[in-house]
Amino acid sequence: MPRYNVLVDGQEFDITLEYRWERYFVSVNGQEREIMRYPLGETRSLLLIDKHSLEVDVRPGAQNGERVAFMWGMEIPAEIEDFNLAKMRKAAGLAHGPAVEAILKAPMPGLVLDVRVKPGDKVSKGQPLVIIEAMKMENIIRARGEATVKVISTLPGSSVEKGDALLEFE
Amino acid sequence: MPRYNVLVDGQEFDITLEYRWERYFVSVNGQEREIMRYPLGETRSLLLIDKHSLEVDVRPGAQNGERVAFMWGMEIPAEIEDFNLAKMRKAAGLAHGPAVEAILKAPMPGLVLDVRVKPGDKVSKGQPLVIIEAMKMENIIRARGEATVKVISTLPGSSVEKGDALLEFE
Amino acid sequence: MSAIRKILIANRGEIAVRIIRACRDIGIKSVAVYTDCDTTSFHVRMADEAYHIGPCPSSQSYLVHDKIIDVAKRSGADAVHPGYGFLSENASFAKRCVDEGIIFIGPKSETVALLGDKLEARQMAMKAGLPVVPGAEIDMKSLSAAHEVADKIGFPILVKAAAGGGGKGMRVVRTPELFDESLRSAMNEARSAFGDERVYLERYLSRPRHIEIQILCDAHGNCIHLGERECSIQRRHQKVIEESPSPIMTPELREIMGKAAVELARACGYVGAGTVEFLVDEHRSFYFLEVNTRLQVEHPVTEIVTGLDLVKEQVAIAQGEPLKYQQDQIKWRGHAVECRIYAEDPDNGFLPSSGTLKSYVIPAGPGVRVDSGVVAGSDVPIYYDPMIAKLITWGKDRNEAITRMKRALEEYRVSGVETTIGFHRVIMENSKFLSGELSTHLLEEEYPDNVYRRLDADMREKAALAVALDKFIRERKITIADGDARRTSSRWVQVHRQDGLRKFGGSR
Amino acid sequence: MSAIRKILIANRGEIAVRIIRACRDIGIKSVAVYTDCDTTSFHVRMADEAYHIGPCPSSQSYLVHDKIIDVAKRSGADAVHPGYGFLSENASFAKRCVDEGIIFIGPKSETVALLGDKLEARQMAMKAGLPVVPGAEIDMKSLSAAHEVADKIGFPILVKAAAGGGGKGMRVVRTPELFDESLRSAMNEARSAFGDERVYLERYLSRPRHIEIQILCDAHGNCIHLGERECSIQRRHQKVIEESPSPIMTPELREIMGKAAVELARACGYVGAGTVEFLVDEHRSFYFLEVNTRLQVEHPVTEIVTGLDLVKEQVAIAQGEPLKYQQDQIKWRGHAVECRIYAEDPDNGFLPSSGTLKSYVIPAGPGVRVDSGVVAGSDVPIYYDPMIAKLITWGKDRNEAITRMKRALEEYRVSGVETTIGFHRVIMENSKFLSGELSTHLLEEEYPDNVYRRLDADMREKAALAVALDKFIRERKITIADGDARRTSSRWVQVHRQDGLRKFGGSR
Repeated sequence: MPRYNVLVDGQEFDITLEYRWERYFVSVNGQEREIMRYPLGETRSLLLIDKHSLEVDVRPGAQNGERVAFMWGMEIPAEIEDFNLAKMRKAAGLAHGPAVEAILKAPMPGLVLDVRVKPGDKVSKGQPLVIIEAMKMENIIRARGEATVKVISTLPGSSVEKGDALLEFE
Repeated sequence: MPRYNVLVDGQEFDITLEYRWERYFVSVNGQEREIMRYPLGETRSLLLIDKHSLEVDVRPGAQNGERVAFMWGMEIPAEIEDFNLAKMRKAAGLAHGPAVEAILKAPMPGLVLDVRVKPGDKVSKGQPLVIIEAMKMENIIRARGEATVKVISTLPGSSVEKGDALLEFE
Repeated sequence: MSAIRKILIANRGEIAVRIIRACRDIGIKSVAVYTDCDTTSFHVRMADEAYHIGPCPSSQSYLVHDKIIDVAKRSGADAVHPGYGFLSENASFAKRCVDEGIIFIGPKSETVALLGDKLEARQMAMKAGLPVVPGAEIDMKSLSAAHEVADKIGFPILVKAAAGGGGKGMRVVRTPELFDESLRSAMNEARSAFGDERVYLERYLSRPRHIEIQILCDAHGNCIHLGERECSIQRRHQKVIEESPSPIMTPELREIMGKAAVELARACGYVGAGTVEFLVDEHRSFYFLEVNTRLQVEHPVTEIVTGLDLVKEQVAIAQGEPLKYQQDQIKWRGHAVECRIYAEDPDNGFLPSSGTLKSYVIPAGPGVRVDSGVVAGSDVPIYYDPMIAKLITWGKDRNEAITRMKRALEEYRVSGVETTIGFHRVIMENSKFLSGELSTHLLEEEYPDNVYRRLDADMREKAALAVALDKFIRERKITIADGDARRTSSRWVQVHRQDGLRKFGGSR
Repeated sequence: MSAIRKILIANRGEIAVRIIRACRDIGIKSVAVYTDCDTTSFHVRMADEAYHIGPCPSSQSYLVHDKIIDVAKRSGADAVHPGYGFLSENASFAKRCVDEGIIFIGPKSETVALLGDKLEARQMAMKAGLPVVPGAEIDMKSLSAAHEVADKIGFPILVKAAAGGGGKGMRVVRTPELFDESLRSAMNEARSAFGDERVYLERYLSRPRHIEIQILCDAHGNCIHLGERECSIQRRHQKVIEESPSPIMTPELREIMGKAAVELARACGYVGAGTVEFLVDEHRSFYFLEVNTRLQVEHPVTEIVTGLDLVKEQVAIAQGEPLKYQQDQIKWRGHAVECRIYAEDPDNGFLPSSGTLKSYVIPAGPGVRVDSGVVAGSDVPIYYDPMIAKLITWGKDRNEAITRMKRALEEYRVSGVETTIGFHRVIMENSKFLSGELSTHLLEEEYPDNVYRRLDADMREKAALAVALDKFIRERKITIADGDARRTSSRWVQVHRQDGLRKFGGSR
């Protein structure tokens, strides 16, 4: 029986699934659930989880192992992996999902207005790193934690696409 | 240059098309039109006919050579054929599209409640032929013109699908 | 009575969705039921919970009392809302609910039974002093005598099912020769639809208007009316366009008709929302027709002009609350019109058109309300009523409501299934409709051959162009795909990007 | 002035669609313009005619006066409606239209110029006797002196662009040390957005409400107000939720503020629809902020409570008609709330989220209006404002409007692009919002880290289940497809058909 480890919004779920009698019998963190699933076209489906109606569109996420569930008008990212692999990974002391990002990527397309740091700078959480203009608004990209800048990969005046590297940490 | 003969709601159109400069140059009954076309997914598209905006979904019709255009919330049937073939057909004295139907088909699925004619009956326009129940309403299928009944292909109490033969005329 | 916490909706389509919305607005959980044909239907997707109750035919699902009661118990629903149609005017189902300790959202079963019998309702109305259409009952045991009764009333005459509703089991008989066949056919249809073949006769008025009064009565003896709806635009005795107020209504007539409706309701001990239907002749004399003991299809026009939510009011009454309004607190604002959108083919005698809605974009914007039972991708099954949505517009006055309706009809994008949208566009241009000279015979008088020419020369040409273009592209796919406008687009983007960069670099 | 027959809409997105709808309602032809990114956009699909005007960036398309004027001439449009944003408050464009013999639907260009300069507008308001927020101008030639001026007003202080609007070029400065950097940054942004770096200073009020008055003035000297909108729920000085009436409004205060707005309009010789914005403090004292000489994003809440169509009124004024209403004919009914739906990611600092709307089903039903600029399948380009729709609900009172808003937000089905729907659901549960204790600082006070936790434990579990189920099915595709529910369905259908046949045969 397939067993997965799913991480949503900081909460971990241990999920086992089985398909019998045209429905899914699921155990989630030890709680039994019965799910009916009706496809709605493409990646969308209607789930009845213990009779509770839910429309969902599950699509690939930006990272490997990441999926996004569109539900209730929201985009909810989730990381999913095989339960046994997750167990081994944890035993090895590794964090769930990809390691803390060493590369700061552009979170949106736009024009780089300014780069506020230089290689070797030690930055603290919340410190402005790069300013990107999109739709005539300045968007300040800030450090998410403490780190040391290694390489600057962009220049003021550059046009960047979403996901382009802006700078690299050590 | 492709040239078609199109019949819509009893009106005939002689249409010539050409594609240049990323738009369509069309002559319809001698009138020049310029069309831009942007696909909207599947069979749908947005047309700008001499800049006039029109959303349309063209799909196959029930008969060969028949297409239906969904526009303005309506389903509009059209018959299309190559202009030269149409010319030959007309020269041969044949009517546009399929010949007058010799077989009366069920226009909807339902249960046959009654058959009001028998083989050999001469029927006149508007005369009730078959009664089909759908959604608890009786729907009377009437003769569209004068004809003589040849064969009855259904029985009261039969369940019919749309398009099933009900009876045949001579 | 205690507060309702969970409602089972014993219905499908737009009315199930409508009731689910009211449940959300109140904060009550909703339970849907569905068949094999409705697994992915909009009402299932909208409800909090959904239970499968069997195969497609309603006789094996939506109409089966046991199945509905069973789901109510399993889901812990404390009330059942029947919507309209199906079990909504079924007295024995209403009684069954009460017997099982479940609240039936509707009048008491005795009231449903009494008023569901059109003959008894007629007698009740006469007793309460309401004028009725001249007519007579038929002794079902000696049908041969019926002809004599009909002759006495005079032709044209109307044959109506005692258990009827929605035009089922109803026949207009114009000449004596056709009487016997019509009587038999009406009885057949009545038996098939209601399991009750009793019919009665009424004089067929020459140009009557159908005007009905919405009433609300609580369990504490309070009873008010919410004004009228005019539903004269009918096809085969089926309402297709409704509006409120009626173009001929005056405050005085509204008060008189409203009072008559309230008096009848009081005489019946009515509790709940209901509709008292009248015919109104050219002299503005009105005649009682029948009482509908359910939420009407056309209730939104009343909601929009009064600002009330009728389903919320039904729930409040069902859980024993007194009415929140007195008669003089009910105010009407502007004008509302409703078009019922059916999956039917107007070019083919309005036969039902089933299939999949390949695309479906509803109109929106100012003054537009859509109560839809489907979304893009929905199937329209053959098993149920073909009404897929109701389009309702509001305006300061009738003219604004109608111009918005025209716009909204134009905005609708539907493909895959034929609908009556084009039919409604024709009516919205009809001069009699526009001038407000309505009668229940308007459609048959204006369109005697049941043909509604929906296309003008420009539309025909555009349809021809679309089909020719489609054939041209399908036959020459490869050549064109290469030069498609999308490529132009991305080329432009690149040019811009360079431009932007250059410009930006320069200005810093 | 002669009647307008064709209007060019120099805009895109929801406001272009909104204006096209009004054109339809009046019976005026509409002309859209579009770029390479907007070839299949909703406004192009809705308009009567559409003209391509170049590449995606608005600086090369929607903002280019020559291109708009050229299309107006080629299409034979006799008027231009600028919507909001883009050219809507551009005095030289307004003048250009008039010079070319085209009606600009908006105030006279001199009025646009005068009120577009926030400094001049402030002086005009003072002259007309309106209270203004204490503040001061800055001599742009000696910025070093600005610090002294700021110290005099006192911190926290607000730096505002003279040419500003929509929060662009605006900075709150809490402490003197940050003043210089903020001033520079505001000036940069103002120059980039408006080509005008002038800024001025205002005292930053501690908990002000943003309340604005909608005015309508015709060319014959008649001027009325349509009551207020409260727009205090703002993020980064951008309104995100608006409502009418304001929870603190009284008929008396409305009359005073309305009169003040009308007086200012008269003093400016204002002709058209406009909005006079005020800040209101905890003592219900109000201070003039600025005048917006265009249709506001949030105009629908006023339309819904007054029953008027503001775009129709704009067109009537533009073609020289006198107002159809006197002040005492304006009545307000119930309460309307609007949520602006942006394609932004609340989990990622509200950065714009571009992409394709894989599915998009708008809410509907009682009390819901959606002004959407997109449909299913639409692309959300990065080049323009990320607002994709406005969701507006009406209720008898504020509570009903808000519960309907919650329901409508739940009903929205969007996939492919992240939106602020979840953000709005959080706000609709916020106790300060619900109690009506609003201020423009509410969001930053309640959510100081800009994080809106949108998921509860149940939602997280359901998301986890959906993702696990998806992986399970993709990895085991073949086995499951075979046993899918669809097969069951058709099996049932067959059984029924036989049953139905049997039953039917028996009953005849």
